[in-house]
Amino acid sequence: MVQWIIGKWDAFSHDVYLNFIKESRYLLILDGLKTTILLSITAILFGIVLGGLATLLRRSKYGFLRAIGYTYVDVIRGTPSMMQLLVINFVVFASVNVDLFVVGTVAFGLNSGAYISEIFRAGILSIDKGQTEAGRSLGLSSSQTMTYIILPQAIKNILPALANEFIMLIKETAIVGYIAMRDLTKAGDIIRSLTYDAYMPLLAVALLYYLLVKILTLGIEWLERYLRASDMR
Amino acid sequence: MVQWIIGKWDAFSHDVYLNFIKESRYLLILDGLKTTILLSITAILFGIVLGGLATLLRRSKYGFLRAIGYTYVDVIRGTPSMMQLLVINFVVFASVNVDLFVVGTVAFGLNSGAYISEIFRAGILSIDKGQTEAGRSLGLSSSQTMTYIILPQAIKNILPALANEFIMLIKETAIVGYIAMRDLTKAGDIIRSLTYDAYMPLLAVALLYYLLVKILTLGIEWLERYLRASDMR
Amino acid sequence: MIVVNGLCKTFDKTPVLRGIDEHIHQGEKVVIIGPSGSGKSTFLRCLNLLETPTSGTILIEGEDITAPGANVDKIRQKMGMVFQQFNLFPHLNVLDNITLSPVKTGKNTKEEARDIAFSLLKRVGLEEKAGSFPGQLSGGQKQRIAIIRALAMSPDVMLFDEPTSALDPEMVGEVLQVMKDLAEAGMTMVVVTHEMGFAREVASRVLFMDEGLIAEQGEPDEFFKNPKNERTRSFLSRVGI
Amino acid sequence: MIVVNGLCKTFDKTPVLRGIDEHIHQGEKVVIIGPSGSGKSTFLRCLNLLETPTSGTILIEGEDITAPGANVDKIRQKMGMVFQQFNLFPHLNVLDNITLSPVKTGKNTKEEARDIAFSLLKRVGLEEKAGSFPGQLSGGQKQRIAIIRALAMSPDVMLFDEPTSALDPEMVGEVLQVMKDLAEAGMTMVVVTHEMGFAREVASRVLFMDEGLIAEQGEPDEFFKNPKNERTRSFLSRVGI
Amino acid sequence: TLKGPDKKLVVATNAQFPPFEYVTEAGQGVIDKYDGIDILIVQEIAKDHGFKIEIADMEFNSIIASVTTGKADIGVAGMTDTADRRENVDFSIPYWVAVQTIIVPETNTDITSAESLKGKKVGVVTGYTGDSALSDMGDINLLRFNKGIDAVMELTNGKLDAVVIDSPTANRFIEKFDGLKAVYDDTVFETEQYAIAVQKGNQELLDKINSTIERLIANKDIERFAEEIDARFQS
Ligand SMILES: Nc1ncnc2c1ncn2[C@@H]1O[C@H](COP(=O)(O)OP(=O)(O)OP(=O)(O)O)[C@@H](O)[C@H]1O
Ligand SMILES: Nc1ncnc2c1ncn2[C@@H]1O[C@H](COP(=O)(O)OP(=O)(O)OP(=O)(O)O)[C@@H](O)[C@H]1O
Ligand SMILES: [Mg+2]
Ligand SMILES: [Mg+2]
Repeated sequence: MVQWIIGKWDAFSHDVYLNFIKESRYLLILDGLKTTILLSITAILFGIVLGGLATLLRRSKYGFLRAIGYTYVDVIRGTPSMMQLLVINFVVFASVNVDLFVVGTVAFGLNSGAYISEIFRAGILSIDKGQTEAGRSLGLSSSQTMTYIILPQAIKNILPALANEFIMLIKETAIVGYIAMRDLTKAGDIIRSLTYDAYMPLLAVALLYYLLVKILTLGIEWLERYLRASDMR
Repeated sequence: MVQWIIGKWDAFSHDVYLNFIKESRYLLILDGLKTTILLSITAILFGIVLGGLATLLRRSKYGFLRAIGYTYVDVIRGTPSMMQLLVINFVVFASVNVDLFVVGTVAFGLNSGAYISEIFRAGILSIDKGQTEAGRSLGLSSSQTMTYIILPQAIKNILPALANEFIMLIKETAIVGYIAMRDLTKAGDIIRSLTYDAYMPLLAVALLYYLLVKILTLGIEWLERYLRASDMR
Repeated sequence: MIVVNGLCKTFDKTPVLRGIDEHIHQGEKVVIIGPSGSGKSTFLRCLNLLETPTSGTILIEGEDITAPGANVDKIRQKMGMVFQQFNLFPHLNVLDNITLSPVKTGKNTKEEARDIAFSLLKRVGLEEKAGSFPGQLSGGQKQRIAIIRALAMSPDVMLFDEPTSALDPEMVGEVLQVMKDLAEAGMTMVVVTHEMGFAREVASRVLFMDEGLIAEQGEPDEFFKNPKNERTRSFLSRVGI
Repeated sequence: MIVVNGLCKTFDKTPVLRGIDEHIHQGEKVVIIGPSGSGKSTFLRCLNLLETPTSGTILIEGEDITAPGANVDKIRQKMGMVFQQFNLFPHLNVLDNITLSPVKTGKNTKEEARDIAFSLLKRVGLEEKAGSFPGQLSGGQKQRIAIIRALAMSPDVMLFDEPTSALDPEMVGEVLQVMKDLAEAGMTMVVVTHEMGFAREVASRVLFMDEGLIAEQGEPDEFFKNPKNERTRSFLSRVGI
Repeated sequence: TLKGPDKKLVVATNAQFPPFEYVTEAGQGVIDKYDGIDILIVQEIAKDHGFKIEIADMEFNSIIASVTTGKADIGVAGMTDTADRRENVDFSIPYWVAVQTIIVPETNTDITSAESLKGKKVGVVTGYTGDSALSDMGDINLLRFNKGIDAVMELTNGKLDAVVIDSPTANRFIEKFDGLKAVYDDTVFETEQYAIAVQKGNQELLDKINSTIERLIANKDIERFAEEIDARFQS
């Protein structure tokens, strides 16, 4: 029995050595984790800008601007993100020589921008119509009402939803290996291709994603509690 | 000018011939589309069962059952679906020899089950607490109140959300190539590897996804209108 | 009939009911008034076990309903409750709203429940609404249906929590009329309301609640003419009596 | 001061206002009553252009506010509006609620607006609440702040849409008192309300609206004693007068 | 570990690697819709030992996981035998010597050897021989793609300086795309050999496979397969 445990343990530590320690393979994982996090951050920032823009377009007075905003959101939400990534890389950026990180940022930023635009829209709609009416009836203009009354309140509903979108994005970026970026998933793939070990790199990477997401989720919960608490004033 | 258009048209129709007509390659696409649709359907059905079960677990009196339900939802929502697919295929089903379609159904069913459980929960919470109180105050038991009062109302909020989850699922399944299933995305990949055409297979597949999603979205909008209309009675 | 002893209820450390002792006898019409937040609704909901008391006992016809193992569903069947927000079931028509509980709890057969429902509908003048859905009714009609829905279970007591507060002023009268008829028919009633006219006319006893306690009580004539408690006086003057 | 001619408003083919003609003079206190859905709120909101009239004209001090190109924001600054649901800005404290509009529209400097706010707060006895947030106030306090928030723009007319309907009965009095003070100070007021006591006491004229039209109007004494219209009579009897 | 009475052999491959394995006209390949040198070898194995073949076409990265977990019996996808990999699978005797080819644009003059790739952006396919060979060299800006075609696309788009991939595949790419040429450097790329992977310890199956491969090598059948495929591809 003891023998058996020792044997298992030896096999396990040998596997760990082979998959992570030998040739400093853990560095691949750390590097991949860094890329996953950085890419998610730049993409969400770009997505927020695009989402804001799309929201403005969709609230525009002019039909064709509304149509542009609508089409953007519609197409992105209607196609798999993998398709978007491939089209961005091989069609849009076909003959432009930019850093892959930029391509990734654009692809995932475009993707999340559509969802973020929906978040913005819902956030604005979540504010009672009475607030707009009160603002307008006091003689504030439409944009003043939006700036001083609606947005400051909507932000509380938008922030947690944005953070959630960030988490979604982290998980979505698992496909950037297709454009040769070396994210967390790809790091696991590379190790797998070196050691041909089916389980360990896979489970290690899954665990890292889980921890990353968990930490952020706890952060969001804290944020929501904080925002709710500050509502009670 | 006319010359130029004719030239372009010829090139285009040659590309169409090469990518889709030659050797009946369009059959690959049709087959892939069928797999994508069938897999999404079986997965959502399995997901509904799992989601219902997880909701029951999470509403249970017993702490450990609640913990199981919670952990399931938490882990699935905390990891990329690609990781789940790989782990299900290579770890869970490692030494079980079942049809790939079953593996795909289980993997994506497990995935959507967690999100569906959240949909169920939100649907139940969306019914005013007063309804439960009215039911209980009339002497109905907790499960009678759920069966006759809460669920019939919640279903209206749940149906459109479920349909949306179905759309999400269709897009998610774009990664089943990893477990050797030949879905729509994979069909496009195969054609690309045969014709070395960067654009056409990609755009054709993206368009098909878009159309599929669009048709379903219109269906959901109709459903929502119908449900709202039937609310007015 | 209802005996409440030392009833306390605390929400997250905030005491809302702070020791209520009260006897309500068969056939009494008790009206509860008091400022917002004084615990009126909470008291009513404890009688029905919609809130679980933190401490104290409630005996209904001698049975301790707060005892562990008490059959809560059975107890609730003896007590009808009417809410401020009506809480009709929007997916069922009026007839089904009324017959659901008698049928599902096994109290009546479908046919019996139907007959009872129609005689109750006649009583409140809403026979022709049997097939309508709640969304098609006015507030006053909704509340009248809510009352007879509770009556269909043949309760021994009826509890009302501000049944007219959510109504347009025009519709208050029709609901109060149904309640007056019910009182005349001898029903035991506990009513939280701001309608002082109703209290004066119908109540056999008025309770004034303040900060989780019954601060004062009495027969309506005496109570409204000579309130003894300082808080009662200021409350009554603020609501314009 | 306000001249309304042939005002019609249709929502999705449903006519809600069906041709209203009305003159409201400087200093008048007009109280509008009528059954639910008769168009009272819609009429008030049209005056303020919160609803765009379908047809008809509205002249405020001679200026046609329904004309294309009318400066809507400027016009609204001359008309204060108070809503049933208060609609205070929950993310701003009381002082900022009051000073936001005067400052942002360029009517006053920050300091001026602050001074005005404090003198208004004193007028309604809420000076010490300047730093509080709306969530910390009672309903009556909220509505008093909403009134002076509108007053801070020095409007020529004040529009009130059921300002006491969402209040606990205890708090109705304090809000009506502020409105009475305002009336005595000579403000032109148009008030939709179910508070008949207030109408009797304060109104210079009572309008009864029914199905999108002004069915009857008159001075309060005469109006309540001898309503001529059949609908008015049945309405008044239903609300208990 | 072969399942069922019909001796079914599940073959894991990634059929996007011509000329070794690729998908051909729907339903008319050598085995199912699949064709290629590896597929022909598999067909021989089936003939020799009475197996019924089932092809599982998956991402390259999934092939070994399928073999180690027993979801597939063998992995055949132009896989190179290395010491690290031997810890997790057993390899057959090699059946092909892989020569790596550097693909560069015709206009390129400064890439003449593997050494000159240093400091350049070079595309490879994750897990392919080129990947491991260049990884060992260091100093190269290595971009690992999931598919060879994606790497070559990026090269023709001017976003890469070179792509390093197995020579038969490289030849296909150079034929298909205008403006590309091959650069060879046998000195630096140590010779790597393709072998078939089986689950660790499955000596019985390994012996059967080895016997077939030995026969094919002795008869020079594999070269013949390569020519056959080449001819079929040209048409
Ligand atoms: N579920 C709950 N959780 C926490 N606090 C509660 C809850 N229900 C009621 N309270 C608090 O208990 C106190 C009494 O509430 P209750 O509803 O009984 O008052 P009430 O007398 O009915 O007032 P109202 O006239 O406004 O209906 C209030 O301060 C309220 O905020
Ligand atoms: N935005 C809208 N869209 C469609 N119909 C509306 C809208 N606003 C009001 N209505 C309808 O117009 C009619 C008159 O509404 P209004 O709010 O003016 O009535 P009211 O006299 O103020 O009633 P209450 O006393 O209930 O406030 C109602 O039938 C209402 O349903
Ligand atoms: Mg209450
Ligand atoms: Mg109104």
